[in-house]
Amino acid sequence: MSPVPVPSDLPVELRTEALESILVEKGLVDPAVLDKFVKTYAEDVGPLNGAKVVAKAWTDPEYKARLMEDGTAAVAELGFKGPQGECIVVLENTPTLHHLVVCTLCSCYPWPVLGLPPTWYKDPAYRARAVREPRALLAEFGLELGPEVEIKVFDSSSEVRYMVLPERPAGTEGMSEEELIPLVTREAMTGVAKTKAPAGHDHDHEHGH
Amino acid sequence: MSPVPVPSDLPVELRTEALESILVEKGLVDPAVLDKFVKTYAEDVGPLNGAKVVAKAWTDPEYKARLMEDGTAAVAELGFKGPQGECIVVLENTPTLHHLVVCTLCSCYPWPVLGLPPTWYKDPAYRARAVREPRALLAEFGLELGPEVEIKVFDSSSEVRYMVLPERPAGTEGMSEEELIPLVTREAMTGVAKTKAPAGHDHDHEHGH
Amino acid sequence: MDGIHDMGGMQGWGRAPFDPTEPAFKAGWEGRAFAICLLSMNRLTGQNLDAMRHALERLHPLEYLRNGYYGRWLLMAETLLTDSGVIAEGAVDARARKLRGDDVTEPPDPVLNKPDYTATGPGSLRPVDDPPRFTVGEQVRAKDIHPAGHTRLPRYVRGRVGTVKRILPSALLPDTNAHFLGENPQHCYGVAFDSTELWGGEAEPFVLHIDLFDSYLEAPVENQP
Amino acid sequence: MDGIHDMGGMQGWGRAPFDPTEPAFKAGWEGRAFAICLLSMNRLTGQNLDAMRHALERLHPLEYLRNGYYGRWLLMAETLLTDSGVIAEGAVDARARKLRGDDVTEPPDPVLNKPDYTATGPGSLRPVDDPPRFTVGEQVRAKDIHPAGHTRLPRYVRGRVGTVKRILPSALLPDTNAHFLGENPQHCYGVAFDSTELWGGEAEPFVLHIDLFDSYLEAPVENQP
Repeated sequence: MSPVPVPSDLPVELRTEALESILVEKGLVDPAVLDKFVKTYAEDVGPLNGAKVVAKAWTDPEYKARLMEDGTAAVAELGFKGPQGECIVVLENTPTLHHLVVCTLCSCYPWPVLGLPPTWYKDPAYRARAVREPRALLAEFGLELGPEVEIKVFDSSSEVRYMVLPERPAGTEGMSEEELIPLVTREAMTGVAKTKAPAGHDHDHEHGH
Repeated sequence: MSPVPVPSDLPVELRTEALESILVEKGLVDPAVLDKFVKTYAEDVGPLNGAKVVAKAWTDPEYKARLMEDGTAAVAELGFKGPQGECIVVLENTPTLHHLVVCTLCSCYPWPVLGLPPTWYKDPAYRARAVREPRALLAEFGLELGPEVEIKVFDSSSEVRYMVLPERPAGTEGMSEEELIPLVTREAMTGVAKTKAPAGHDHDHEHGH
Repeated sequence: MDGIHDMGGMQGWGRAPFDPTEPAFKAGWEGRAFAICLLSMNRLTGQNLDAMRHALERLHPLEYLRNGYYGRWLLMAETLLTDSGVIAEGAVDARARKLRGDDVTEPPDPVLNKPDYTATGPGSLRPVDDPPRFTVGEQVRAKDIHPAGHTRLPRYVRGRVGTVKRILPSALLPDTNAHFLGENPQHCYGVAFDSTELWGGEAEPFVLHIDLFDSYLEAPVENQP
Repeated sequence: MDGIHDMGGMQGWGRAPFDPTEPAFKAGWEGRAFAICLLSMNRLTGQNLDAMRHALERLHPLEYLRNGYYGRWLLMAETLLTDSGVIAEGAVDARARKLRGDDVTEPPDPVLNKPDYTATGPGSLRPVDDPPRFTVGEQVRAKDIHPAGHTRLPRYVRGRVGTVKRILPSALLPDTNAHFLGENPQHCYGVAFDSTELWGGEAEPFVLHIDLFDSYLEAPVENQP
């Protein structure tokens, strides 16, 4: 293998432009194809996909059973597949069991359902601390879990990709699948947050939380 | 403890000037005292001290015996003491035993005899590799050691400071203590080089090395 | 290799930055670097996903950290393209200087040097004929080894004893595939470790689950005197 | 703590830069940062050498690496001065911006907060009445622990079995002294580890010697089931 690139003080923006310029000049890369890749991951593949999966699982017990049995097949039913989605395993949160997903060695993430990983997921602080002090880390994200809640942290070290099925929040019993989708965040599906009922639906909140 | 300083994009030169400016303004620091510290370690405390110790040990067997028995006391005989020299232990190289000194956890170094550590000693590459692949590291410094040479690597993890007593090179039998001093380098006293006889004195070299 | 990428449990990073509203790409160059990387893998260099991850790991730690995730990706693309002889060493720096108006001579094109490698199938899942060596509920020890090349066995679990919780789909072994030394399909296990086994008795209570390939594991008794 | 400073055995750093002619300080600011640091330790902050090393360890890894050794030292001085309430958080950045002509409001002076600490003697050597627990030639195991604060027990020897080669002068324990929790004087041992014990059977042949305090060590049998 050749030596790795020497540290350079040239700005990363300029170096990116330079690499694209070389590859385009060689006829190896079509800028329009790059545009399309960027657009796909900036606009089309994102956590809305996962939110649809979660809302369906909350409202359709048979779908939920299929999702827990074979995540890959169940998300493909909704049309979600592609790179970083070869084998998707869904982890169900309950009032006494909380799952947290991390990739300590790089930043593996289930792209077809959650899109590209957010900055916090890729940050060394998250990668390092999730497997050492998850409670302290979650508290910094605003999620305080009591001692009665068991925490399972999943380090994504193989090509299996993990997605969290959050608890359906109290107060959403009357809501439809469509109405539930916007409640489900990327954070909840990675395990750094819970899903919350919209204002006025949250019974816990109404009764003095 | 307070949070550590937040990463800053201000140039380090400017931040150094800023810190000095604050401390001088508060009357806590006298720039002339800083000047004196800088001058002392830039000009007075350096590897010439250690070279004097080595040359004396090579030419005075009784001094060498005292140096190996109590390095701290023996280097103090020549007037060398001070910070980072509380307990100095000398390690003698032989044709079949080579010592290499490192500090993996910071950059501890025997200041009174060798001065401040050089860049390579403080570099992560040296700190990390000396305790894992010393032969490969030494080869990059130009020192190839045969399999018959045992390597002992000393990681300076306490306040003990290690200094290597290099082998006296062949061909220097007729040289005086004074003449030997310039042959002894910082590198040889840390274990990344051997001492060499000056051109015309090196028998190994003359006979086709 | 025991590089900066293997940061599970490493301390001193402070807080993770959290902005729930951030876009996929926070600057234009991030998207370009991402897209160039995707193309640079199989299509342009003939390399694979594991070689790509290993290219990340080989970056100098300062470069790994300096420009964040997409900064790493840009250098990963450059590494793969250089390794395969698609672009010359130093070509990106030279072109960047040229773009900003410096008078530079760009290096000549190198000789194409793609790895002699064809995947036996899509993705990483591969059948294995033999049954799994370990069963669900069995205790296993992650081997206490220090592979010189790519591995997905992080330092923080090495030498630790855990329990097999799932048999995952068998897959090619990243350790050999990254270096084009064969796909070497293996069983893969979801293994659970108690936090105190990893970090000592003072650790926060939790269970760590990690996917480990068959050759990363041994029976707990094997390594004992 | 398991920070970036604990880099023994870490890979990916490339070659060490070697220039036998380099001066003690390669730029003016390096000498100033060095001198300010020396003054910042006992004299200005009431802190000690171990707290100083721990201030280095607490730097964000990117800051630890970005400006080299004296870059670290500058931030170490700033950390100690801030911890002891000699300068305000953000004071250096504000002053730097002011020096370059920005219109900034500097933070008000903080309340002095020096540690309640007086060394029982000069330097670190301290007598210990009891005889050393281990003797030269005895096998010992470096404890497999992960202290949250300062320690001089690096990760790469933890859990490994070595042989006591020297009884070194007894000294205060950095682990407690750095946090002003007492000097806790202990015996210190020069312990030798075979390279294969540290890095596995493929390791280069050599012997690693390291100085370990009494509380870092246990009899090898203790930790076995």
